[in-house]
Amino acid sequence: MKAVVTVMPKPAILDPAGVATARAMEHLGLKGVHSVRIGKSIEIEIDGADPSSLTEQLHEICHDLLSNPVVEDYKLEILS
Amino acid sequence: MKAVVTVMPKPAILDPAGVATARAMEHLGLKGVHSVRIGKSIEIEIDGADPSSLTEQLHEICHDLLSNPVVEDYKLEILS
Amino acid sequence: MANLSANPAITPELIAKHGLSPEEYEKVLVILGREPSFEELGVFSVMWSEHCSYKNSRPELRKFPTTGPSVLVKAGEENAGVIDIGDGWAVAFKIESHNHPSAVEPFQGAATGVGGIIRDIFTMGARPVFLMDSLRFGSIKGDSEQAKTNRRLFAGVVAGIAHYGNCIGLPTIAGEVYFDDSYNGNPLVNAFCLGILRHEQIARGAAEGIGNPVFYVGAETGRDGLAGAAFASRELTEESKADRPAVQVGDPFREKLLLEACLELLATDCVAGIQDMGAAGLTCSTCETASRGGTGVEIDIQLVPQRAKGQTPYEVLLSESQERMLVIVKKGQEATVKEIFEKWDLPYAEIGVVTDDGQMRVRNGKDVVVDVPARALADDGPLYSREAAPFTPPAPLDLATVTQADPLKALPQLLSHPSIASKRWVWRQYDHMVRTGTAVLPGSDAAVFIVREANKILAAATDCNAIYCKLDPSVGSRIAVAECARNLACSGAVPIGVTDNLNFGNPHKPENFYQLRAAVEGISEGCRAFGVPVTGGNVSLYNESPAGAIDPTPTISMVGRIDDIAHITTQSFKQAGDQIILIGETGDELGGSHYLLAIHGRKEGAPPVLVFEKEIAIHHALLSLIRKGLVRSAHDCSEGGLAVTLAESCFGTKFGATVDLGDTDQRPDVLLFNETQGRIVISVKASDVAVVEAELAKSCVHFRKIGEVTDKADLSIKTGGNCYSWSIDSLNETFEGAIPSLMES
Amino acid sequence: MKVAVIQFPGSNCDTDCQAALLFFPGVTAEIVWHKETSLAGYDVIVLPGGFSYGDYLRCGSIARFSPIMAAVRLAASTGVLVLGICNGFQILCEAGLLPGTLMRNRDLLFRCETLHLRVENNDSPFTSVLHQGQVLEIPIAHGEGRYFADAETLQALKANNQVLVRYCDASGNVSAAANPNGSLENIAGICSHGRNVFGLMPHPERVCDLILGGTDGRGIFQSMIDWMAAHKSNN
Ligand SMILES: Nc1ncnc2c1ncn2[C@@H]1O[C@H](COP(=O)(O)OP(=O)(O)O)[C@@H](O)[C@H]1O
Ligand SMILES: [Mg+2]
Repeated sequence: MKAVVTVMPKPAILDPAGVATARAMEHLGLKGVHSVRIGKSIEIEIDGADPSSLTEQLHEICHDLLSNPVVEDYKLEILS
Repeated sequence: MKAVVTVMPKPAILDPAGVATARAMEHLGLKGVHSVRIGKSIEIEIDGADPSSLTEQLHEICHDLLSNPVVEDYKLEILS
Repeated sequence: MANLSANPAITPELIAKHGLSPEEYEKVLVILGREPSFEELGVFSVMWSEHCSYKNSRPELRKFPTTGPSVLVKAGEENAGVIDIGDGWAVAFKIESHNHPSAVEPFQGAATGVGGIIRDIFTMGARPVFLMDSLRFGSIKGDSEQAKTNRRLFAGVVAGIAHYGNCIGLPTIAGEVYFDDSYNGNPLVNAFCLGILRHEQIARGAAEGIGNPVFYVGAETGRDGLAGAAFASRELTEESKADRPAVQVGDPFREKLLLEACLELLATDCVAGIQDMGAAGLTCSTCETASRGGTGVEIDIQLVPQRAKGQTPYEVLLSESQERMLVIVKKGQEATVKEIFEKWDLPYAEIGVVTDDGQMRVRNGKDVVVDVPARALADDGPLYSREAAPFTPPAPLDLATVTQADPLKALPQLLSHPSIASKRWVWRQYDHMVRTGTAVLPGSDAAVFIVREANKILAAATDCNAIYCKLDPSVGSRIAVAECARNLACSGAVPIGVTDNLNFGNPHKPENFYQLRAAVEGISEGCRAFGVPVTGGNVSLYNESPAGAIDPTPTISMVGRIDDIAHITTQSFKQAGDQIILIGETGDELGGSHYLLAIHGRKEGAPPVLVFEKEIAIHHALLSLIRKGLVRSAHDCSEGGLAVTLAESCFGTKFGATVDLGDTDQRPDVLLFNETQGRIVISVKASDVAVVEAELAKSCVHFRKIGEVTDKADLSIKTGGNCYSWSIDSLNETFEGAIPSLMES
Repeated sequence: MKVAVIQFPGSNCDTDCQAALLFFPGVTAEIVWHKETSLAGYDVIVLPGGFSYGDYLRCGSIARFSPIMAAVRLAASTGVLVLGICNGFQILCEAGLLPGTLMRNRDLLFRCETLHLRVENNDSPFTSVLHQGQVLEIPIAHGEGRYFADAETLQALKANNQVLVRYCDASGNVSAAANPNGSLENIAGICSHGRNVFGLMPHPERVCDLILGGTDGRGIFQSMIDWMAAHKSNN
């Protein structure tokens, strides 16, 4: 089974890396960049054919380990 | 317009953060974790209604700035 | 006064939510002569919070000695005190807490704490040169959820400090870390920064010059850290952890640009006043600069660079977004100022003007949303003299109740106690060498830093044994000052100034308020005894968890000066054959010792006695020997007593030591591990022993030759009829391995 | 010898490098702002350590697009000596002036400590006064210093003797235990094919003064000075 977790800084939270990258993009000639936000993409490969039984556990892990709920939101996708 | 770039370490490259995270997941009771790989997810909001004219420019930026082709692959998705 | 209709009505609930008591609100009504606007309520709330107004502690802080011939800017006058160090050079230094933000989000909380203190220093016109950190966590041992949480907090805080300090390029050269369950749920994160400047460069945080434009420079204002000052002035509850907006994210890169831009700007003649936006952000910086300048300041919220769309004036005023400054520019010099900000790619805007009416006036376009006398806000806040509970000094520990532990086992146990064990795991994550001035790296008693541009040698240490302070706050605080001075003396330095961070529980509880008062008095006594001024500091109250208040922790940071490179001394033994001398008399006090805590699980008794006259005589004697070039190494006895000190002097060398404490009927555990104050272990060349002994005798300090440095990596100590011997390698492994192995578990 | 020390936004070892260079008689060292576009007249270019652009995104990834980099590239192509230290090394790799890349340390922690380096090759303008096999004590201070290159690149590096320094123990053994960050084959620094561009993670500028714990960093600067002197007089 494969799952992909995307962890992004919460919208209200400053993302300094995003700000610096947005500026760099503009310097490279890309016009009209409104915002860039940089988060993590985490690919997990795990034994088990039955996603439903794992989903809850994975949500827990997303909340406790993979993201920092104080400053980040996560999205969990089960691919197969 | 919104684009999402996913940058992942190339399969052959050691990803110590992924390895450490896999171990932590197991400590938390998740069984059978084969592999965890950690990359970046970059959300870009940009002016412009016509994605096609931008796509090429964005690919260039993905290649030159957002990823390091020596060790990373990227995927570009144009969302709207 | 036009009020935005979207604003809530001012109700008693809203007032209470802003942390203002009914009496304080009455005061607001008197000052304004009318009901405040919503924005004004917010402004009073943060300005009159403990964090900004020191309303519970200011009467106590007045007891500190703050003057002296070298004091150029006194404590409390500006963002940091300034001390003369000769040849036209001066230092500005200060410590500040970021305890509550670090409890909620350890990485960002600690990082922004470092950012805040660095801004305080360059606001003074000083170039920051080094950092220190003083940290407290609950126990990190074991598998309990609490221990796991404490490890997560510890790892996060250290990474946060490293992130900010390393990125901005300031070495973190010293610090301290203790672990005790009183800090469960409420860790302490105190960060110190020192900067260097020429006398004529001292910048003031005053809005001078009617008609001068007011500039905003730095990061755009966002919704982060909304009303963090008020947050820091409350007890932590489960609810406050859900107080998400209280988390600020630091951007050390922006701060580096801001630092360079401000120093470049201050080197021109364009600046009339400058003030960082720390706690209470834009609000605090405008009314404080106006109050200091005896002027008024008027700004327009709509001109403030903003990160998010649709922020209300209330949010912009109270936001604690990091990396921002307010600059009062001399009229006519705007072009130069803009050029510098543009060079450094910093957002900036002219947001207002200095006025002559003493008002802090905030407009939102055409509407006036705040119109308050600046002085009333900044300087005429409420002051409280809280009730202090009566205190009975603790009885000395009855030794008969302490079973004798085997020293052979007890020493490694002590060395592996996380509070005593090597903190390399911590400082290896800090760049402690950048700026190429660190002559004595972390790991010795005090760090030594050579300030290249000024050709001056500084030393710094930070100390506080909170167990002593818990048992007897007054004695514990005096010891904290003495230990700092002792650590400086061991590195060859004379103290020049102190900054303190008073970390206590809720001051409304009389026993906590007693601790605060006794600590201030103890620190004052200590500073008077050593002849050093308190140049500033920080108060952090309401450090409580559901289990109660933290142990009182009045952290002391002391800065010293060394006159000559040749006087720089470290704690490690230098050569086999050198003779070891113990300066100071060993008593038999085990009360409050780490031996009692780590081996017997007891935190009780009376802390060791401290006699300032003896202590000072010892420091003078040591410094005089150092200046004569007679001292090869010096290391004081602190937690863990003489045995730990001897072991530490062997670590990192290829040497060992053979020590004979002579005929004595004292219990070996008491002799080896008691924490009698004022003791220093030195090593000297064998051929110098006679001179050294004569000098020490002349100084009327107690001393005794106790042994010799050997080239065998063993520590062996003879006392009475017993002889104990340990392999240095195995002790060192215990000492170095303790924290890493706990952190890997 | 006239040295340009490039100051990127976020550089923080720029003045340290300048001060270390000024120890050497006859050397002038100037800080050059990254928005400049010419480096004409400089004999040596130093890209110092620090956190250019906060090291956001990837270390060195944004700095490589700074205006000055075109001039650095031009200078490198004409044989001018270019030295990249720590962040400077990362920038040179990102810019393609050196092969490979520097990744997050194996243990994921920033490490600042003095350790040992073995000089692998002294046939370069940066190591000429050192001996092959000589062990230097030089500090590191980085979170992302794990050198990596693909097999082919590594092969070429070795074939051309471009690996100039490796992490080793006190007696000069290149062992896994002496590798602080997981670098491929303990590589601490490499030079370009033309040998005039050198990047290394350790900080030689931090050990040019005895009072700071050592002078082993001087050899690298001395090599450059001697090489320049010989080179200039040959011209
Ligand atoms: N958090 C820290 N950051 C930097 N250095 C630290 C830290 N904690 C401890 N150290 C360093 O480790 C050494 C030992 O610290 P400590 O046991 O508190 O010494 P002492 O008992 O002499 O006060 C000192 O050099 C100190 O500066
Ligand atoms: Mg000490």
